[in-house]
Amino acid sequence: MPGVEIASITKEFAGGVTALDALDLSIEDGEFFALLGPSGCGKTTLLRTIAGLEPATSGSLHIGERDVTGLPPGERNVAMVFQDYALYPHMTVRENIAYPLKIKKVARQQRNEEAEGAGGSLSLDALMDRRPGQLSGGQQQRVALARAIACRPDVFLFDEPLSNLDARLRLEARGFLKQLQHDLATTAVYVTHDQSEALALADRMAVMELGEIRQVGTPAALFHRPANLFVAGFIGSTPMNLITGVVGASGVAFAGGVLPVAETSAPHGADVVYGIRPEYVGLAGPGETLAGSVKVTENLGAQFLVTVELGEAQIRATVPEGEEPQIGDRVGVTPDARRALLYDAAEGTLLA
Amino acid sequence: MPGVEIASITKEFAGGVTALDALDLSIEDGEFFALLGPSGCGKTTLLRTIAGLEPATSGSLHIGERDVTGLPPGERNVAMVFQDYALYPHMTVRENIAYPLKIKKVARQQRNEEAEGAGGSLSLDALMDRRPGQLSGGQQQRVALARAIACRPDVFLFDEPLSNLDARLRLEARGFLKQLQHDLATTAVYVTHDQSEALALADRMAVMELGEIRQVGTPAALFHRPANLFVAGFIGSTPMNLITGVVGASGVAFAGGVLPVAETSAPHGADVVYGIRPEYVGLAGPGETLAGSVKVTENLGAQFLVTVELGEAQIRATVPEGEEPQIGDRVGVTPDARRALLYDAAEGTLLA
Amino acid sequence: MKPFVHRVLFAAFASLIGAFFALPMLWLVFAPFDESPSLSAAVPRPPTLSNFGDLFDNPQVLRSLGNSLLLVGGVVGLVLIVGAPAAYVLSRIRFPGRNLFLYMLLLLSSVITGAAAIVPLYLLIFGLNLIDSFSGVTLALAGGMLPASIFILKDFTDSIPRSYEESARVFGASTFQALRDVVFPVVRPGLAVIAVWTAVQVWGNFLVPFILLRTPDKSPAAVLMYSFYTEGGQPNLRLISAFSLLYTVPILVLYIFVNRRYGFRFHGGIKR
Amino acid sequence: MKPFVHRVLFAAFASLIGAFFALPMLWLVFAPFDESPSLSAAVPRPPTLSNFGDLFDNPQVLRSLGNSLLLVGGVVGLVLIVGAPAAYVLSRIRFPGRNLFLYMLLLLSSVITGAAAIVPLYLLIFGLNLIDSFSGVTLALAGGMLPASIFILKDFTDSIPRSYEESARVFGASTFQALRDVVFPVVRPGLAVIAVWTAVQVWGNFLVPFILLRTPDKSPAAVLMYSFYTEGGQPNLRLISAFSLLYTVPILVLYIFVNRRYGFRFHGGIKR
Repeated sequence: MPGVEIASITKEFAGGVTALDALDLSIEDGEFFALLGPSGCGKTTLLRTIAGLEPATSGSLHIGERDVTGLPPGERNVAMVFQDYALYPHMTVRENIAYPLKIKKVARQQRNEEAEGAGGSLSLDALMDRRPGQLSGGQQQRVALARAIACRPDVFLFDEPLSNLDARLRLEARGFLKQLQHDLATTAVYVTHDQSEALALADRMAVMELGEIRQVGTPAALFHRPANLFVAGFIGSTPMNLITGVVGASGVAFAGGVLPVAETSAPHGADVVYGIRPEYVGLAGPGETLAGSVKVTENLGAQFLVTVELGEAQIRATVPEGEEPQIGDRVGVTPDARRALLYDAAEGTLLA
Repeated sequence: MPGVEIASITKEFAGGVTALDALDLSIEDGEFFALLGPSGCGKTTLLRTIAGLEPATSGSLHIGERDVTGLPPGERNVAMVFQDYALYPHMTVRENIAYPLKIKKVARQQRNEEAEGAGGSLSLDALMDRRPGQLSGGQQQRVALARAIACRPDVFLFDEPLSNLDARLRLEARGFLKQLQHDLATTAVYVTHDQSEALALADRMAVMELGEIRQVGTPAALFHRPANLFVAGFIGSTPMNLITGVVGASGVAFAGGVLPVAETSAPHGADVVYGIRPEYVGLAGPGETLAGSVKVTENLGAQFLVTVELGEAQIRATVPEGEEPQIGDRVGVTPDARRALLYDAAEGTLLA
Repeated sequence: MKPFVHRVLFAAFASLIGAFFALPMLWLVFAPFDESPSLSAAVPRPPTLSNFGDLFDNPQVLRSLGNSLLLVGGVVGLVLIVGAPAAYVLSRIRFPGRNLFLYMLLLLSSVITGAAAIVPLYLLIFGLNLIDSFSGVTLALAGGMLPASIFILKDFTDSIPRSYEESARVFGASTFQALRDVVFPVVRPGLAVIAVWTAVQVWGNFLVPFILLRTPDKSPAAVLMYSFYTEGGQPNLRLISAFSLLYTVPILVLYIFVNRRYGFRFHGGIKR
Repeated sequence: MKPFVHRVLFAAFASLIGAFFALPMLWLVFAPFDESPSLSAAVPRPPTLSNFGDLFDNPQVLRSLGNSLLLVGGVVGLVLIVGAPAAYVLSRIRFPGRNLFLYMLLLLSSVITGAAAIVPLYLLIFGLNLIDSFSGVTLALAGGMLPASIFILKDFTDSIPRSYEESARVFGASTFQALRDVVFPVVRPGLAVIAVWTAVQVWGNFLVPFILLRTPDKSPAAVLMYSFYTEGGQPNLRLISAFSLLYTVPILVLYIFVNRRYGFRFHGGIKR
């Protein structure tokens, strides 16, 4: 299975908007790669450029050994699953799945067999004669997947394929999709604005902002060591605590006290942003050096998210159920110094 | 602050659709009460019935001591925040916030002062002369809140007010909303389809399905002891494991082994559904009685969600980061017997 | 709003519509079968077909209906052939001032088909040497109908997600294949609506054929109707009522046929 | 689609529109100022105003323009006063067969304003004793314009979320207050569009006033235009061209005024 090699791809739209700014990205064979970012960051444009739906203004694109930069979409041997699934309402499920094969001039009988096969592998057997309008959202999504699989592409391109499903189905479809890609071992590029989807699905991922890639790496790497404040704020199901302070001898000093740091190369007196995820902040008795009163507690299920006021700053901590304090309680706050990250206050970049 | 007392409210729409079926519900003074359910469950109809926008077919409704069953919406002294905020595009922020006071014939100067006050408390000072179209989604939401606050209502009614915000903003607005309601100490009824929102915000909540209330209680109660399979499946950020089996001497027997149970009144040989949340399932070495191979692992941030195949069933477990197995690994599964729930397989109700 | 207020408003509205339409329509149904129709609508006793017998004694009657059909066919064909691609392009390409352009088109069209531009139009057709020809009338009518048709068809095309064509292209379909296999089948009900609408407008248009045609034998039914009206000063209500009914039937047939065939379903994409 | 194909299609479309509209429009701009206008559009050398001088010697010219303005005012007023509440009710109340009802209305309207129902219409106006009166013409034209106007206004009202009125009601506003404070300001651009569209249609309508009016002094401009055309067999191109231009100006002025005042902004709700 070939990977995808993107070399200094730039995309400017008419009117001078730069959607992609000299991007370099290398997606490996059989990898499940997620492109994550807020709306307007260029992630969908990048996916469409890989598909050939948007011609790149400059740069080159290889799929495996082939240079596909100038090829039309149909000759790139990719399959795309669109956000709205793009199922044709006037065709049955079977016709929808077989349509790519019809384009490739596969004989009717063979393409119907292949459609049955692809549909069967996604448990669509009973629905083959229905029309898309008669299917539920989850079924439509599986038809779109079956149609992509029937193409036997070199690369799957997914454009937020779960965003039209409701919350419960989305979780199930997520696990299903991950298993499917693992079994097929086909390279996949997956666009999403939902960080939890990217973390859960991807082997590696890129976080984009304003047409640029801000960080590339494994989900664990991006979760634990976001390279800048943008990535830090974007990843994590509860927002990372970001507190502005000054590096001192015992840690980072701010209006509410001193935050512990394991070791740092940041010079004393430097203005930094101290970042720590709520998952790595503990609560203790009010005797701790850092202590404040509880403002809000939010039930997360098996955990609680507790917001504590420290001077003018707020810090959030997740605590196991049963250990949550009451609103107004005075509690101590114990950030895990080894998990703390320091960012340059001016540049927003991670200090090593 | 008065509560809301709903007594056998029924709502039938023209055409015979029963949206609410003889509901009883009692919402207490100053409580933050969430109505949770999938779309079409009647939760929004119930909220609109409380507001007076839908006349009830039968039943009675009290706000505090007042019987408001037959009153028009304007005389119920409630304020509603709509999903689309319902800000008037041709009025400035100030005019929008002051509009309810204008209706109540408050003098111009006084209503402008009150609008400034309500806007100021939500940090809208700099935006008072803008029009809604010039505001971001989060700002629009705060304008809608300010307008509701300026009414000084007996009850706040919220109709999915966070659903038009993006994921990051939604988390911030959630904490903000909870703190605001706590500070104002006004009774609030909050409709949502997002279980994490309901858990995080509510003092108590009701889960609805098909016009009926399936369970009422605190978020913790609903999370730990869902009264039926519908509530069990709906609540929790990762789906509860639900495995069909038969009650035996040592636990619940199914195709893949025996699942441990603490103690149960369910008779031996009964068909049950064994429910346990992934948060309460541990992984261990393959020597355990229950063991299987890992199918999927999903990164949740500081935890991993691991799907293990046990015979024909699958069971999901959340494990701390760093302890996650590889796909294909053989692992032992250790459900926490004290957290296991048994449901009648036919009725879907919790067995005590 | 209280439902009561709603109900009163609705009743008032319904009566108003009734007043405007019911009376003429009733007359149209009853008078043709009346031996001596009057100006009021009354059930004829006994009903008779003799009015139609007298009507068909005039050879121009059937010929004019044939002429009308010919014009309708030509204009509908031209509008669909030119309008559909134009609407598609307008829907898929964004260019500065596109909306202004569309609204200008729409307003222009009412000017063209109204009397405002009838002189320039006459001059144009005269310059093309198409006076007293069906081609000239067809061109003029199609030109007048096209802007609004393009506008409505563009709206239809807008409701087809671009992802339909894009997915077809990723699968390797050519532009033509994507249009034929995916866009056309979905936009077909829209084309049917435009066809019926254009047909009705052309069928009822009096001014353009009246100005551009000279030979009475080429007159469409709308023009003949007018000649019945003025002929001899006093209108012959027997002939007029019978011809009015005859004149209405093809439109009804077309409407019912298209509605049954295409159902006027306005599904753009898949409803969710 | 390749951008190249798009571009070719677009160029073809643009030329087509050009062919249909540019020539008559150019003639309309040049010929009135030409001492001896011909059938082709040519820049007059030197330009002259003498055609207009001759035109104003005919007292009917200004009177007919005044009559047209009177009719436009009446019809636009009636359409807005009746159409806006009707559209609102249709938008907010769902009843079985509502869509069928709307499409029937739309098709009926083209029948009414076309020649099809002109005889029944004449009879109706005759029965109301309104022949040769502006009221009769106004009623007939308004009846013809209303269905399409209601249809378009309903579409506008549909784009106003119900939550606007509902929130006003929860705040204690009466039905009237909610309509005045919230619905009307938002739907105003839609009313402006309908006003311009109705005005253009009425301004250009020839058939209805021609049939329903008797006194030449009551003729609107569209009817007078037609009399210029047939008067004396050979059209007087000098008068016709000057009158055509004069006849076009009010429509342009109205369009520009409304566009500047209301901007034809089609914001229904708040864009997100």
